[in-house]
Amino acid sequence: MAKITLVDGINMALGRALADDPDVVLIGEDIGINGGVFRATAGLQQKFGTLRVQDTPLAEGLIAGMAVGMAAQGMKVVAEIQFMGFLYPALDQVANHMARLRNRTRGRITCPVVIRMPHGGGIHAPEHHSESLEVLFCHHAGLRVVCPSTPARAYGLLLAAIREPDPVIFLEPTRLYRMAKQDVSDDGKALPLDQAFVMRAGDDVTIVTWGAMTYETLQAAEQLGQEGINAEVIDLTSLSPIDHDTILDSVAHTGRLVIVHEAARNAGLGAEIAATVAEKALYDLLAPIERVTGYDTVMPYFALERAYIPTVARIVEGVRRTLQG
Amino acid sequence: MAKITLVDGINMALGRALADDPDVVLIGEDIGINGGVFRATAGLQQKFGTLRVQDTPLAEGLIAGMAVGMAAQGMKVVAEIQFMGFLYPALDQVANHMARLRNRTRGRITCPVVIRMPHGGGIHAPEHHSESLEVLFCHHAGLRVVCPSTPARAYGLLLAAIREPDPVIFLEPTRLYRMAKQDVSDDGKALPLDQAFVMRAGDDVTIVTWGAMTYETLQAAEQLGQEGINAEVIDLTSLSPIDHDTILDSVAHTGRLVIVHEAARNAGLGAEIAATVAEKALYDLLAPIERVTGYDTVMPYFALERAYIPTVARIVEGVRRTLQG
Amino acid sequence: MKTVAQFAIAFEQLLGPDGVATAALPPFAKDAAQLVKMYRMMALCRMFDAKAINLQRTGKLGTYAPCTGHEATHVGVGAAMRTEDVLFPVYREYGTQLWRGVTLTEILTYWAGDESGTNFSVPREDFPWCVPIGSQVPHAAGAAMAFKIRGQARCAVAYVGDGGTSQGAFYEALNLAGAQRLPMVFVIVNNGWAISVPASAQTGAETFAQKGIAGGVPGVQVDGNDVIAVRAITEAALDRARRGEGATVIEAITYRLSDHTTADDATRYRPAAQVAAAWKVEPMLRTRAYLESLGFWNESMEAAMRTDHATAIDIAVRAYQERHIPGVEVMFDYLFANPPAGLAEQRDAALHAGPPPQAH
Amino acid sequence: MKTVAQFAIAFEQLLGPDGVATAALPPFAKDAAQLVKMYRMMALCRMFDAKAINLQRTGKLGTYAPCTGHEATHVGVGAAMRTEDVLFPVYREYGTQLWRGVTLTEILTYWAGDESGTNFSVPREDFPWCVPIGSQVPHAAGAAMAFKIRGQARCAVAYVGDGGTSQGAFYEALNLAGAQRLPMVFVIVNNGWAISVPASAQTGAETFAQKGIAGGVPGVQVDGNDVIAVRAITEAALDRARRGEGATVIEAITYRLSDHTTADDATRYRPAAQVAAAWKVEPMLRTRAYLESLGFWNESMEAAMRTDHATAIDIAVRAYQERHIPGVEVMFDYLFANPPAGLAEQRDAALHAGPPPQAH
Ligand SMILES: Cc1ncc(C[n+]2csc(CCOP(=O)(O)OP(=O)(O)O)c2C)c(N)n1
Ligand SMILES: Cc1ncc(C[n+]2csc(CCOP(=O)(O)OP(=O)(O)O)c2C)c(N)n1
Ligand SMILES: [Mg+2]
Ligand SMILES: [Mg+2]
Repeated sequence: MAKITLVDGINMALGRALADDPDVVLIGEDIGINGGVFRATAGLQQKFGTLRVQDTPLAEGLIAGMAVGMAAQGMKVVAEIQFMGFLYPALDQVANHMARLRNRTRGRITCPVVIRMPHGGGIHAPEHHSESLEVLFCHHAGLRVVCPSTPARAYGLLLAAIREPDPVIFLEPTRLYRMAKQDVSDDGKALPLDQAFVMRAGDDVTIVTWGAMTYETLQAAEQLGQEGINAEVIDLTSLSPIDHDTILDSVAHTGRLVIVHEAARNAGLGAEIAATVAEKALYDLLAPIERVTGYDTVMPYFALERAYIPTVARIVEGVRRTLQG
Repeated sequence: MAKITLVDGINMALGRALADDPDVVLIGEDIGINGGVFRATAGLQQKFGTLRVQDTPLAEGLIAGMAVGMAAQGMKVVAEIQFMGFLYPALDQVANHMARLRNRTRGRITCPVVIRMPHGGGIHAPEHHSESLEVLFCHHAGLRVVCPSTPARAYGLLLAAIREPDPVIFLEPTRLYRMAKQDVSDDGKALPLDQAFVMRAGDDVTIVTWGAMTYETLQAAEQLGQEGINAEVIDLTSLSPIDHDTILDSVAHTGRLVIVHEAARNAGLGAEIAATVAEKALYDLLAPIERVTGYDTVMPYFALERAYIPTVARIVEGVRRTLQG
Repeated sequence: MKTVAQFAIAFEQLLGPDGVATAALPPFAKDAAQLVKMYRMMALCRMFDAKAINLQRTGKLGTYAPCTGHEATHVGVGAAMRTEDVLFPVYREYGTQLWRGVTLTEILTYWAGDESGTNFSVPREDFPWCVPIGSQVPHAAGAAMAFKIRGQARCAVAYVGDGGTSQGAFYEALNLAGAQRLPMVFVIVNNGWAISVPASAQTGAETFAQKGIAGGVPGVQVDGNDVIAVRAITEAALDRARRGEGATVIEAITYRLSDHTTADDATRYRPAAQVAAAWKVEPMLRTRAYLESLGFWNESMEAAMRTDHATAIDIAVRAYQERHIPGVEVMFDYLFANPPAGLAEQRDAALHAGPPPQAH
Repeated sequence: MKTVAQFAIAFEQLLGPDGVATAALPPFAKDAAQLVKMYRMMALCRMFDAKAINLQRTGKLGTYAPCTGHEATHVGVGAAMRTEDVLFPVYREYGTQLWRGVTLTEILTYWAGDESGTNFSVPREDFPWCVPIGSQVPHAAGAAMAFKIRGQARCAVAYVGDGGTSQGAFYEALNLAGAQRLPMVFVIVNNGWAISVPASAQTGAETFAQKGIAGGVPGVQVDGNDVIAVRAITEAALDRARRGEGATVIEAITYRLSDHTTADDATRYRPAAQVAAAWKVEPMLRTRAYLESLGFWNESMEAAMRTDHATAIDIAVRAYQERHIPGVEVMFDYLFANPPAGLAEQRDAALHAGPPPQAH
């Protein structure tokens, strides 16, 4: 077993899927000889050829649309959108066709497609490279949305996503691509979809987060721990469907809930988590729910991106408010 | 003063805006000689000519994109998207440019654009004609989202939207176009944006809704009234920003909250309302919050659309649950 | 300045409006069986259209998109395709779909707002009707890509209207087809109108066929009211694609003789004279005249066919009206192969709420 | 089959790689002042590029998109435009922007991740850099539509790359420009590459100029390393547009001599030989050779210019480094003319949280 990064985990899963199943095809921009701008597909075209690891023309709408047609023919398409801000032209195909064809045709035509894309900021990139737009996908029935926060989960969940007979949006935390390091063996084992992971057990407060924010959240939890405040940290991982049971169990135990996400607050996914708890576990709550999120502004150019992304200090403050509440 | 329908109110406001301000231009598909598939622009091209009331080529992305360029030149563009399911190709321009140009250029270039589109189902139309996708816009900073439920508000709020120096998404409840009738005078008076309207006062429970659901909700309130249950009904109207104060005041008074919307429940706008109350008014709540919404499915073809759209009975049940709670 | 590239667009017509050959005809145009089969299918489309419109007017069907005027294009394309090819229709190309095995009952069921109408028992791989204009074209390119990757000698046929060519999706797929020499055919049905917008306002291009040039794909115009020419041109394009020589754009010039849909009133926006002129060159007349000139058809055969079709349509309508009406649970049962746990709760709630109430 | 439409694409070059005229030259090509101004601007771009890359390498600037190799195209277009025209750039067309009044300091500020760099003091109506590829082209069409509606004799100039032409947005705007005879010019900068994807893989079209045909817009190819030809062709297109005769597509053939951006490593995907060959035909050499052949330029003028430019760049860099750094409140202060009430609460929270922490 080798210590690998999250992007290595992605690359390993893609290589494994291509080797295991001749119907798996990768499409995207600069994923071929260039190996992707984050190197997620490095070496794969050399190994599997230009048809199975294909550079497309520069058009995200086309990428999603051709994926539908290929998938309808039984190919398992793994498409890459180079940065999350570029997903918009693909959304028509994702929402109006990919998510609907199985239902529309009563199961006759299906869309086993995985759409991978970086998620979130923190790498000093230009505008549109640092967005957190998960909720645009989560609101649409017929899609699964996954966001792993460790190399092992990136590997296991990407394999699961590729093997799933329906479309899966796979969000890769940009600033974790090279940060997180972990022992991961290329054993071809998929991890279960639709499940949240408890990263840290605690009794005093539940913190739900996902993606890169998991790291700031764990740091905040450590800091609070030194003051004797024990936070339970849940990495949501499956953004749609949401594993509400894991959250409700935790809140039943802690009585306090803080939700941390990088996306804008207004109509962000945190709202769905808070709303569900307010519906199903109101009487478990000892204090108002807190959301620590990106602001309701445009993601700023990178000079200020760290002022937008929730910090350890803001998370700690949010937790403190629930403890006073 | 004449009794007019909601679509008449739209038509009257558009005519007034075109007459008042030479910079106002209407663009869209079939809005010219055909007067729009719902007749919202009937007679306007005949009156204002083919340049100011313009049929575009069949491309929603183009409509939004050219609107940006026209608005940057100081024109006030009112664009029509024929049905809400066709908004997706426009979203890249709306989210990445319309909503951002003022901020991106520090106020140098602005986008005074109104994008009108029908919202919701109930008219036995084909697939993609009956969607409720407001949350896709609400999550984006830099946009306002408005959804009037009466002819007078359609008139006054559309005028306000056109006069607003920033982009406004204007959602028109499809099944109310011809249903609601009201005295409205063409006085050129705009109504205030960013405000909710209390449609019915009550002490026992607060029901927040918007668009066409306002009618089923008011019927439910009447029915409950006969049993001595007095529901306060709030027509949110401004979907972004949300007028949280009006909701919080009402909940402080009633202690119970039911949110009714036609859109899918998961990550719908109802979640944001529930989350905000669970944060700011937890201790006012005497019972768990209820959401009565569309299901987390694709909007079905019209044979089943009425099984998807919340009914008076489902709303009444939802209220009852909060009263037991 | 030196010229670096040159292009030409040709127009094909084999039968004039009077049914007299205007050029040398292909072998199949002398084959009674094939000609009669095509004509009969065109007539079925025309008769079915009238029935469907009548059902809609009498509240027995939802909004319907008629095909009257398009029969030659739709049947010509259908006759040119092979079973193993895959069709990506828009919403009014019944002639092609019926030729390939879609049933009248399935068509009616779809327009009744019931998804089960799209679950064709034959042809299983053809795409259903596509409402978001232009969005079906990339699907065809994707299928063609799958054929290429797998080395299958199959073709994808994408329909798009004159209005649909304004969508970026059409062009993006076209550009991919050219770049990758995909085995596909783009059939642009130029019927003069996109609801109320005339083709002349839709684009500044002199022809729709020339749009292919932008993607390095050859384009050709054909008289879309001439079923012989449409079939011949489409067969040639499909052969070319099967030989690995890439895609072709076919512009079929016809006319939408009906309203856009039963929800539309075309008299609002187009002159009666234009419609009257179009009726003079419509496809049924010339096809029948040609068949009769060969002695393959006559009045009694016509009468017999009309009775057959009327019966077939009645049977289909009865099957449609007596079909099983799905319950509310179908909203939930086809979303996922592996439904997320939470969905069951909503499904139960929907079942508890019961069947849909009547619209107010 | 009868031919119904014909098209041709021509290629224009006025100066060969050696700086010797290959065709009759326009009047401005004999005007010392104009030629020297263009050459000096090209040289400024080249020198600024080196400085910006150096600033990025030393951590004083964010990711930067170089323009080396594109100087003739960018300056030629800038010189052809009028002040009242409006530019819709992508992200590397500094030569055009500088010609129109954008400052080196504004360019650096933008690439430092500070929005205030896009608030050009001159030209106020030009659009800022546009990151989502292709999405700027409809903006230009919209501006051109505004000029048409208001009867203004102004033109919109949209840049798009070879890669950008694959986006539907490019084609949708092109189609509108053709349908409405809009006063605009599409400048397709074919520099051979879209990051790692060669132009040959981007499309099956023999030329990018021919993409105009799809919208009924004439297209022409020009040697993008020949500033005289680029300016002449662009002036002709702009005159035509101003005369109300509609849009033109110009394909400027050049080469991206640098990495795509400072975050890219082009050696991964393109052969050194290709780059070396491109250096032999790059724009600076031939322009200088031509100026010298006319006696408009010499070694000492070159040296003096380099000193001037070095000083100008140093001053600009200093101004950049000493500029006011905006506080967190700017995230909130430019979103709306009339900010929603709720935003103030978040603004206060952000101010309370204080300046951004360093990245880990
Ligand atoms: C993306 C999208 N926008 C708008 C519509 C509404 N609409 C339905 S059909 C139509 C016109 C289509 O014209 P054309 O492509 O020429 O096909 P035809 O109806 O003539 O066969 C329009 C605008 C739609 N279905 N999809
Ligand atoms: C919609 C979108 N998709 C992907 C990208 C990432 N990206 C940035 S530049 C580029 C290549 C652009 O190539 P081209 O249009 O030829 O312009 P050039 O860089 O050669 O000037 C890509 C894929 C983007 N910026 N926008
Ligand atoms: Mg048409
Ligand atoms: Mg390029």
